[in-house]
Amino acid sequence: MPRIGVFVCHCGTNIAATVDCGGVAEAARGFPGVVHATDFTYLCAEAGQRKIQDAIAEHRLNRVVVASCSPRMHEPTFRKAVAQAGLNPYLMEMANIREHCSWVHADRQVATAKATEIIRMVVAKVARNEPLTAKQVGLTKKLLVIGGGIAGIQAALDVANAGHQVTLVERTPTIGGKMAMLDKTFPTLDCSACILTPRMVELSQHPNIELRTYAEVLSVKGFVGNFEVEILQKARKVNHLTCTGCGTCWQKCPEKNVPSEFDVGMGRRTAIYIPFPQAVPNKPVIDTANCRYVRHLAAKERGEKLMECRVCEKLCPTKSIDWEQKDEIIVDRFGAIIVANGYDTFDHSVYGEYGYGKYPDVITGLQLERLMNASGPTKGEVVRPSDGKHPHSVVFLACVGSRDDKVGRPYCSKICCMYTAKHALMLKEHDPNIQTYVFYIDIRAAGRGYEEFVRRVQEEYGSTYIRGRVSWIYPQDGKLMIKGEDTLLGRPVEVEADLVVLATGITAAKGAVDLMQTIGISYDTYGFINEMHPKLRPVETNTDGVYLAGCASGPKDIPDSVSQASAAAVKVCGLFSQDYLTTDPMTSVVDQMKCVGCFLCEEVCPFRAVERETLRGGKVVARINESVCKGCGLCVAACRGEALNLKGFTDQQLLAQVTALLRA
Amino acid sequence: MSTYAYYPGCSLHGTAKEYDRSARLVCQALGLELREVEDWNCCGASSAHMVSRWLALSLPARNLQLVEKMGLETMTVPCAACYARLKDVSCELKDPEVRDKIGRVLGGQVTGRVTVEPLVGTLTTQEILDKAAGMIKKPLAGLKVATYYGCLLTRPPKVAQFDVPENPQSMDRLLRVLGSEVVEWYFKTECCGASLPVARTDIVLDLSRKLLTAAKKAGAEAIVTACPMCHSNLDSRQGEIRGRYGDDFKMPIFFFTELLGLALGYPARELLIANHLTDALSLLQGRGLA
Amino acid sequence: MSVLKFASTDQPGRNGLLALVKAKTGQDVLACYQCGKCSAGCPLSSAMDLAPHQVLRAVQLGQRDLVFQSSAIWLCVTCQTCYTRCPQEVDLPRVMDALRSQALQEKIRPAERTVKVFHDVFLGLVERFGRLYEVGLIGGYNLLARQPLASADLGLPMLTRGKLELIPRRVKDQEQIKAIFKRAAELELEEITGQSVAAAPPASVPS
Amino acid sequence: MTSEFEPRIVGFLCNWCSYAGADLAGTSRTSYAPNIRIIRVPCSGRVDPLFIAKAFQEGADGVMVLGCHPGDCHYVEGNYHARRRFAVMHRLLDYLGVDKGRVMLEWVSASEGARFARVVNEFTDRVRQLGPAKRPVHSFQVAGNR
Repeated sequence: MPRIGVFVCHCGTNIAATVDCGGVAEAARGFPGVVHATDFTYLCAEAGQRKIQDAIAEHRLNRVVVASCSPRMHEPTFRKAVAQAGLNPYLMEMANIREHCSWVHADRQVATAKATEIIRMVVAKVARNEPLTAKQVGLTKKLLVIGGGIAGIQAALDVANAGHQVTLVERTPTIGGKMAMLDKTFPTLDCSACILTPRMVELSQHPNIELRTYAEVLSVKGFVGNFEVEILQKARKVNHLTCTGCGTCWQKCPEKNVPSEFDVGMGRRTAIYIPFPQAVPNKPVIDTANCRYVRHLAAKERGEKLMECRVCEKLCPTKSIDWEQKDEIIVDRFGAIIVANGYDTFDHSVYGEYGYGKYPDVITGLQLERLMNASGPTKGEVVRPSDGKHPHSVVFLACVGSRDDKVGRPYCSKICCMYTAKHALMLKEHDPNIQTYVFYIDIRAAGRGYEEFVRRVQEEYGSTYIRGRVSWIYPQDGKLMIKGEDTLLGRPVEVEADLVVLATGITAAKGAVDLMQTIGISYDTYGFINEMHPKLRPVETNTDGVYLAGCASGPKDIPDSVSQASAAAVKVCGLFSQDYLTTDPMTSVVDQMKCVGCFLCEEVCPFRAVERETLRGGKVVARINESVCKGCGLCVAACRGEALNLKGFTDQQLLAQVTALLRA
Repeated sequence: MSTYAYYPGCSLHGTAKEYDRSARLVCQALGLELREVEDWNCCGASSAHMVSRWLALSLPARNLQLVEKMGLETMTVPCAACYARLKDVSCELKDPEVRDKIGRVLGGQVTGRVTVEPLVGTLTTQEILDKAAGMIKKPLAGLKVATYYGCLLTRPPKVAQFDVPENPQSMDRLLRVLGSEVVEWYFKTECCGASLPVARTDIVLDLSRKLLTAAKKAGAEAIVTACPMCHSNLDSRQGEIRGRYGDDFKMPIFFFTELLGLALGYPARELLIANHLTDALSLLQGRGLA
Repeated sequence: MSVLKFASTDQPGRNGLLALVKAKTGQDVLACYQCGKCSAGCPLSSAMDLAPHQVLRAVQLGQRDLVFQSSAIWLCVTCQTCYTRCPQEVDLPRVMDALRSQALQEKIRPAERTVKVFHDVFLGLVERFGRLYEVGLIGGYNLLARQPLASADLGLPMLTRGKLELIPRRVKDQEQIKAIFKRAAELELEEITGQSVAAAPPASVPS
Repeated sequence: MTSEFEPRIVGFLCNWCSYAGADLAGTSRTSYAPNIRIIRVPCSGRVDPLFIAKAFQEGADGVMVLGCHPGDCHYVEGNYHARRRFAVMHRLLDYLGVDKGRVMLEWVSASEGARFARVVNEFTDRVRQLGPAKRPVHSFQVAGNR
């Protein structure tokens, strides 16, 4: 006979403000099987847990219902609490009367009635709960890091230094990400390359790290501890085992006019190339879309003639050019995944009022970084893309593609205020005669030394900050006219500019949504990963064993990205510190007496957990491999003979909930 | 032959007669039948919405009702201001509550099924452009023009649903087909002051002067419009601008239909181009176009 | 300049002005976060006493006098530049319309008298004839605005070029036009009195 | 008119997306119609059509099944099975004499608290308009229902 105890939590006033908790407990005493019911201010507190434990002993409870918050919040807490009192932890169920009731209904009478019904349903369920035992599975102590920007690099190094194997997959030919493109970093003005490249080299030489650039994740199967991942290694057409990175090929390649992705279109590169001098690996790839020989081969197939080339092949001292190299798919097993796929900047060509991206002297902040960089396309000389002249007046527009609902980006990109201030300062250091104007809406400089930095830019570096969003940019007499408003004065402002720099906001990286779907983690409407909990579990995703770092979950600056990377690394190390993983015992079971051997269950099971077993007498029936079963219950719903059931969510438990609700 | 309900609007019966005349002529030539909305009334234009939303919706709605009675599906509107009001109402009529209320004011229901389009849209479809290209008798001989769309043809984009809001191209395409050179300038949709000239002439002179200056700087010999209000502000105020600022632009302002008419071979006199307050004939005569 | 004073029991912006604008336009003015892009692109803002974003700010704070007595609401020509570019998609021209019509209802003296006179004459003619009669517009305006010679130098060349019709054209169904004016005014009133707005007793829509 | 009819609605919500979406509606304090009673299931694919039939037999006025968006299922493809089963479900409803409008299958992700509230409100309104449900014309036995 079930002896059920019901505990109703006030959650301070979170529940008690709209639910009469005492009244609810009173009502619960009348529910079938309930022998004890009471209410308490905070059940999750130590005193609350003790109250439950004491009651288990005192009233000889063999089932417990905790009516409080969402089980997604505190199920582990209360399972542990009842276990300490000697009860099987799976004989405890939670009734969610906070998220699903007190927080969404203002009327006290309505909320109290609803809370009572919710508890009645859960009481009916718990009466049918069975003791369950968690199972243990082994794990592969190897980490997959997706993305080779600063976040991915940091996470990979931290986990590798802890002694675990790491594979880092990067889509482009080099690691370094966006940080490698920056000239300097705010507010300390460290040279970005100087602090980043040593880490890149360390990573490439680390004995525990396998680096796969020019590669992408194709598919992810399995679960925490045992992910099976397919990685596409794109053909580089260069044998990286023999190549020494001497540079002859890319210096001599005659195709020199390919817009450089690394220079954001400000510079050119060759068809066989490394993205920038300190690239890691420092070995080239052939961009087949632009390689003359590859194009020659394609033309030949069409029956057309095109010049052959093959200069790189002829000049390579180590004969490393490999035209036969094909894309390759590698399958590997990992115990955990860190997603650090980074970000892209907002495409400002949607703004007609700023010229649809067609004015050459309207550039983005990232493009300016490349112009200011000594190893950039202009060797660090800041010149106008239109005529190569030095600008005298430079106007910055903040919030382009940020805080703009119309273009679908209502959020703040967080870093633009700071990088714009940095640009204004650096321009002045490049050329003291340059005048800078910054049109902003609000200055968001919450970070150590950030506010001071922005003040310095205005006070010491003479940048003119104008509070107001620019409405219109139009070219006139070889210059750009900026129409804004000084909202503090309430007066329209027109500024004549030689160069306009747009602080384009942060968007999810290209292909982010596809990647999230491939991995099976949830993301928001903008393509950023949803954290498991925004406050308390900020580097975990809603899929066990998959973690996140950097801008994958939204705009972040470098310090935040690096902190997150290390945090994710700690989570991985914690996971890898175990030799076995305890997993939910909520798996399917087969009643082999009832099984008719139709194997519909086998057809629907996404995890191939259904196995066949021949009974004595030759009858073939289904058996569930519990270490593979993930407990979705698809097989149970598919089974026609009622031979299958799902532990923890049995037909009996679920139907009892329906009946308890509607028969009352 | 496609048949359109044609809503000329008050200006085309007054200060912008040449727009009306040229519109009718070119439509006829291009095989578009225009049937003037029977007993049409003023759309309320720039004034009704200033004082009453329901008046602003109901005045144009009456015209839509009339078109429904004529059994036509599409109405073409030469005046940009009238277009804005009529199109606004046709969007608002999608809301049943608004539709009922307008019906109450009109004393009879209006369904809002009539499609409203600007004449400049009607005359710049690819089909019409191809047709016009084959009918050109007098190419515009490299006449350098700045196209000026004004505020209301493309804005707000959600309502107007015409062309690209910040850099519309319809007239540009047409004029290139006609053989003129379309200069690059950036004031295509900047406001000329609209209905303010009577009450605040000073503001309109200032705004119009900016437009004329920019067009001249861009190398335009003439400005082409699709709005009688824009035309009036730019064409008739050049004298006052000279008086106040000393700039003597002598910039002819055309309706796009006038240039289309010229290219199709209609004489300037028949198109009433002599009606302009700023001399346009001399420029045309210089090019052998009039 | 007066000081905006908020007593401890006040709820700035909750005195009905926001609700009124919302009811008349469907626009949530609180969505405006004062970036100023509207004012930056406004062709008239330099002539206005309150820049467009300041008009919205005043509505947010429920500053009725500031709004209704401003020249801004009369100088706005609803060119739609602001609305087209607004990041929060606030339909400012429609808000301006609502503020103007409310100012009229409350019989507040318009800061731009001549603009108001122009619209009065315009609508008076439309009510009378069903269409606009431009000679009547200029004549009527000059009379009421006490500017007998305004635009006179344009009148003659316009006449000689046949740009002005001396005799007004009328809509045949005069009754319907008159009825539209009457019923629109009634509906306008109905909507406002339906609102619990602390306002002067509404007058009829002037025409 | 007497007091308005308040429908009784049973909601089967998948643990990973929709239940979390309902939680998010709570943490965001997005209020919605109080009629729904939520039963947590691991996956929308766990929902046996007979659960729905049972709910109507016991007197429910409407049943919602909410799962992850197609492609986002925590169990890879559970929601596709739910969708397929749902199509078949309509025949069963006809047989039982239950209006199809009383059953809804929708996708609500963990980040869609506002959407959850909207979907629940819309469904509640819909069922309210349909009025109280009649008991199914056929009765039947459901697994494990003693």
